[in-house]
Amino acid sequence: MSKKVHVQTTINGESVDFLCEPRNSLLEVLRDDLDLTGAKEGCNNGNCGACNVIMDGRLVNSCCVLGVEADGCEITTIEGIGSAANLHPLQQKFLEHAALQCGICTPGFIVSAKALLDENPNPSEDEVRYWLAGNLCRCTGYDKIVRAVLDARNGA
Amino acid sequence: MSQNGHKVIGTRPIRHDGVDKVTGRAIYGADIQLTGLLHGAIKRSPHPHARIKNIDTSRAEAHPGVRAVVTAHDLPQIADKLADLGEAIVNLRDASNNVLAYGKVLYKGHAVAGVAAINLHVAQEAVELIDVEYEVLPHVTGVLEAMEDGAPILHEDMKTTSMGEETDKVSNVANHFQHKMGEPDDGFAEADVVIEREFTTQTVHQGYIETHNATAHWNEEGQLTIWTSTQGAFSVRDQMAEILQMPVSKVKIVPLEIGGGFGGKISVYLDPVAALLSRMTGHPVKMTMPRDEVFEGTGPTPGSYLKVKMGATSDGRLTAATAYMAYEAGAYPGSPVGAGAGCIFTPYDIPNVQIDGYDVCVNKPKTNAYRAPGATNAAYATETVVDEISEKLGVDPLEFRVKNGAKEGTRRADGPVHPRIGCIETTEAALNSEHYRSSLAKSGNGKVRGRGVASGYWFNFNGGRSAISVSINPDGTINMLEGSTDIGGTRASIAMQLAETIGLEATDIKPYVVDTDSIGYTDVTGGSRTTFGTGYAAHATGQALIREMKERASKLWDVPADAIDFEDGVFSYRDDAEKRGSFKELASQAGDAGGPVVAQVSTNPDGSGGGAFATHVVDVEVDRETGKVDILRYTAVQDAGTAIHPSYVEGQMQGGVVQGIGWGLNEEYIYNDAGSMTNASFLDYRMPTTLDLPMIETIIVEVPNESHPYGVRGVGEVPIVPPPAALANAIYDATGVRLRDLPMSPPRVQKALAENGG
Amino acid sequence: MHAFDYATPESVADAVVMLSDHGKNACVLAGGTDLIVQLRENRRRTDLVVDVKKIAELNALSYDDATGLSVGAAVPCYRIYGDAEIAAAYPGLMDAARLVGGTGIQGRASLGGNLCNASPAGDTIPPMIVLSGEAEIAGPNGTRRVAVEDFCTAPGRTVLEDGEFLVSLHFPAPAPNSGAFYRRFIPRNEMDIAVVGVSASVVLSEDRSSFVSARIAVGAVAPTPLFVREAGDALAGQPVSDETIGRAADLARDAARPISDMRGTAEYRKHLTSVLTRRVVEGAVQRAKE
Amino acid sequence: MATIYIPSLMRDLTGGREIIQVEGADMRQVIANLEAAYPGFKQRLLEEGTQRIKPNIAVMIDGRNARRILIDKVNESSEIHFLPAISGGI
Repeated sequence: MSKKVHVQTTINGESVDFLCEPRNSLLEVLRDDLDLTGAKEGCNNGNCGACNVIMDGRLVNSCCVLGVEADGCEITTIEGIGSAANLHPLQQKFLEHAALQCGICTPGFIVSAKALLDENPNPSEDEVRYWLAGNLCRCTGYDKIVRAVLDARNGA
Repeated sequence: MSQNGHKVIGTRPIRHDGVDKVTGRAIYGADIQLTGLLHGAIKRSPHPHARIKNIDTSRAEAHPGVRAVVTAHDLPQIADKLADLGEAIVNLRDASNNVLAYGKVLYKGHAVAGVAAINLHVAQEAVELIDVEYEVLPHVTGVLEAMEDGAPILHEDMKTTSMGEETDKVSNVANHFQHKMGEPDDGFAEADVVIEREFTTQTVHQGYIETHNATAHWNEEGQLTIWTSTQGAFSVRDQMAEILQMPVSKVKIVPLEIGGGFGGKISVYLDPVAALLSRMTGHPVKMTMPRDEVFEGTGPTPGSYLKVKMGATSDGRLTAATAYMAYEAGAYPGSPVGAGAGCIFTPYDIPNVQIDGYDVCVNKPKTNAYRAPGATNAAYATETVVDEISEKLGVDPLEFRVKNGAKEGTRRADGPVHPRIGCIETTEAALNSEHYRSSLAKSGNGKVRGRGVASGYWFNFNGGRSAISVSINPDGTINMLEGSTDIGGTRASIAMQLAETIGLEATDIKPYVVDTDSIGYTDVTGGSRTTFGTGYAAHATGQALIREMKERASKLWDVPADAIDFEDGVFSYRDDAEKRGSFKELASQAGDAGGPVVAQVSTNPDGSGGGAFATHVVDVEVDRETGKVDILRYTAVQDAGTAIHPSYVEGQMQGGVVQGIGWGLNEEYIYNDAGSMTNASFLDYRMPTTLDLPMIETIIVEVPNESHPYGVRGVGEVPIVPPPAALANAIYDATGVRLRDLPMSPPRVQKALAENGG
Repeated sequence: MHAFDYATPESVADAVVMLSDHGKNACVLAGGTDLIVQLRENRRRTDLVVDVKKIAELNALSYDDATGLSVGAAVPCYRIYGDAEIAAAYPGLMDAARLVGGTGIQGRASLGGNLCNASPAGDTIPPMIVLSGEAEIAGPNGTRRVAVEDFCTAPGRTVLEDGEFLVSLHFPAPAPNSGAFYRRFIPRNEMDIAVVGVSASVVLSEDRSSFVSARIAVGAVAPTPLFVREAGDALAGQPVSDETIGRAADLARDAARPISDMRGTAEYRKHLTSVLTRRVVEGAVQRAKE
Repeated sequence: MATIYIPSLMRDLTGGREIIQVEGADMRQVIANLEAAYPGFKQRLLEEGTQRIKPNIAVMIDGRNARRILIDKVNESSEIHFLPAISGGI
């Protein structure tokens, strides 16, 4: 084990400090040290998007980021996007469109879709499909997910 | 109010667990945190077939931070014994040896040891320090090669069995069975067109996004608790009790949310290892499986070889069919060839049929169920041959299917007779669909387009055991405890059936999936049984509650219980219009007349009431130069009996279609000469992405199931069955070349086109 | 993943010192989308990860139509295609930058990282070659420049010596009547490694009827991304026609020396090289005419 | 009398006969009577020394899965099939 490093970040608007080994990914830190288990591990190599978070305004796979790299960064996870009492329009549309089955990929999809709508509030179906191609879902066949994102465009 | 006079059934309420899942709060297996938690990792075999000569764990044990190391020698030795666990038959010795290899490793990725350490990285470091000495043996990974004389033998004591009879020849063929009806030779003699073709399919994985996980705590009193993601908590409990040779009463399984299963999360892999490591350390131990180990160390569905022959008269009647089906079981016996054989000709009414099935061991992971196990391989063969026959006869392929379609009273090749089914209705709905009636525009970019159709059948396993326990709150809402883990929205579909029965809203029911100590035995969420079987229990629970509420009303109103009616959600006394009240109104007083209102119900319906049928239509565009196939439009038609929550029925259909598309076009385990899978990642095991698909159109046909109070038919599995064949038929329509090997990946398609001048 | 230390130098000089001190036991982290996965899967091992993202030069991105484009080695793909002016001037490079991994990967992955990873199939390398890119390298002996086509030496290996690292990439301004294009073939439509990737840049005559010059590069058909000089040279001075483009495609195919692996057989890759080269040159010509 | 469809691979016990009529009010009696008429079925169908069907064989009565413990009732018009049990679940 190497020495742990002190990291200062802002996560979901709150200032958060943590200690981690350099080899710990941001995903590990979020899940194991900060109890933010909404980001999921599906592949641990950037190919499924289940762990996606927004880091300094950019969508990233948190499994492909070291925890130490988050120093000084602002991070938004699924826990920072809406709450049960105040759902984000994307979350509401995912529910209305039944855009989830098992739900394991859902946080990653919602985080990714939010990053899309932040950048492009009115994407076409092709743009939605292109942007979300790095998020794998094995249950839905994507149909209802794409519809939910399209339906969230104006409200988001 | 939906169609058919239902108030809740057929509507689309927001699922009860939805908010937790869109906000990231839902707790899946790997999300659990416990005090003093240790982390585990598995040492796996680099060889597909080898004798284990020695395992030296001393370096790993000495590694700082390591708390325990376990091998097969720490597992009880179990006799060769078949057990009926849930809905599947398992040889307990094989199940144990698959968890940790004993004596021999039988596939690359076979687990040989486990480690518990203070964190995952240390556990992984320790895995590298376990020294295993192997004597490498010749291996075999192909089903036909494994059946040849002189093939490397996986199990030196295994002889082929056949309907209870054991032959005396040692072989990789674990089982041969046969279904025979009529005289196929006579049938072929009557036929004017006879087509016989060979097909191959490759090993494919369920590809659930959540990897396997198990967290075990074996406390000092000998009580074992496991938190895990599983399709069947009780099945896990049974497997743990058998593999660890401990009483069922000492095992509690807590099913957390499950991130997909599709048949692949029934067997235990990590759970017994985590349990042993916990017993050795006194701490809870968490294990999660990396994605590459999910591919190489769990149970995919098999590659197969099929030869199918079918004959029809010139007026378009099928007269005979035969099938030779050899399926890879993987390392231990038990492929889904039996299920495949039960499905292969079942959408058709054919008087003369013979089916021979072979279950064959090969040096690959032990195969497992995957959505309509065995049926997709089978339909790829049959539906391609049917397409060829239709073409030869010059008839529309869907009209041919309608004319020869199975219906109530048709005898299946494996013997039983169909009850009321929706085979012909489904095919007719496809025939009349806007998609099928539309014409396919030509491509403007030099590529070629085609349309294909195919049908499929899945029996839907028997209803199975389900238990439900409810308590009524004073506000009339109901807490509903159930044992069926919810993979795709079954909390909602079960709660809706209870709500319908007692005249409440779906939101009045609060469903909870609970642990094995808190509810009666419930079979796995699988086999398309949950909305049918546990829904059946929900209906029975509603009936029990109505009876109990009538008793309470009789006390409150001082009238005889049998003079109280329940209609449209209202209890009323026949002889006095004043004495009436809704379920909710009565609930607020019912507790005063006999304590809290509760009900516990368990059911085990003795059949599924006939299977599910699907017919699919697909338009493709083929790039002749590269062999790439793109999907332009897809319509799936299916009989759902009664759609409880139509959005989730559509979702099952769309999800099954897309898994079938992946299987048809790109997914496969690619093995090298060393018997090693070369594409064990989501990058190289190419499951479809958003960009590979159009919207998937759905048409739900409702031919009510006479064996269910609301007419429900299981819907989850059959939609994966037709896609590969529908795609093959569409590729043929586009190019004039028939593909008979899966996957129909670009290199295969390009080669076939180049060789056939298509 | 084995343990390592982590450092964030803020100047090129500091980074050179750290890397020189550790030699082969240090590695450079920019976007990290390859490196972190390789470390996790034990395909690489290191004692020190040097994160170069805090060095100003590695984050610089500039373009003007006289001197061309400079891209710091750690600039992520999204910043490159997110700049409208750069995207318009180098569409061939954008073709590749937009398809490295998923959107999440593009939030981190850089051209510099793609080049230093030296995969034969690295998507951005063929377009960097045909755009006459140069790599600026810093090391104990100062800085040096190497043409992108000479940068990779074997799968996973580059010209970088111990203590050296990539600072930036430089591309000349596009010539008038020029166009560039990149296409890869993959079985899916996204999220894949190229079975074959081909890039071409062309300069057309004033009347756009003939080629003044052309450069063609092919990925995933040799141990390194392959600059097929002769295929481009064969177009120079020739009319724009199916025949001349077909000849260039034949030359590219003949130059390809692919292996058979699980992504495709050698035969299929050679076939695809020809098909894609034709399509890519046609695409580049189309862009040159726009 | 219930009608038993003999699987092709068990017809060695019935001299090739495909369909057998057997008396019995439940499966236990049916199998006892079948054994009496055509010895060998018990050994092929039942776990040694028990009244349970072997786990790798399934009994269907009128298209419905019968219980392994042979308690299912059988009537005059019942059709009984012995099938290979479907595995692949575990």
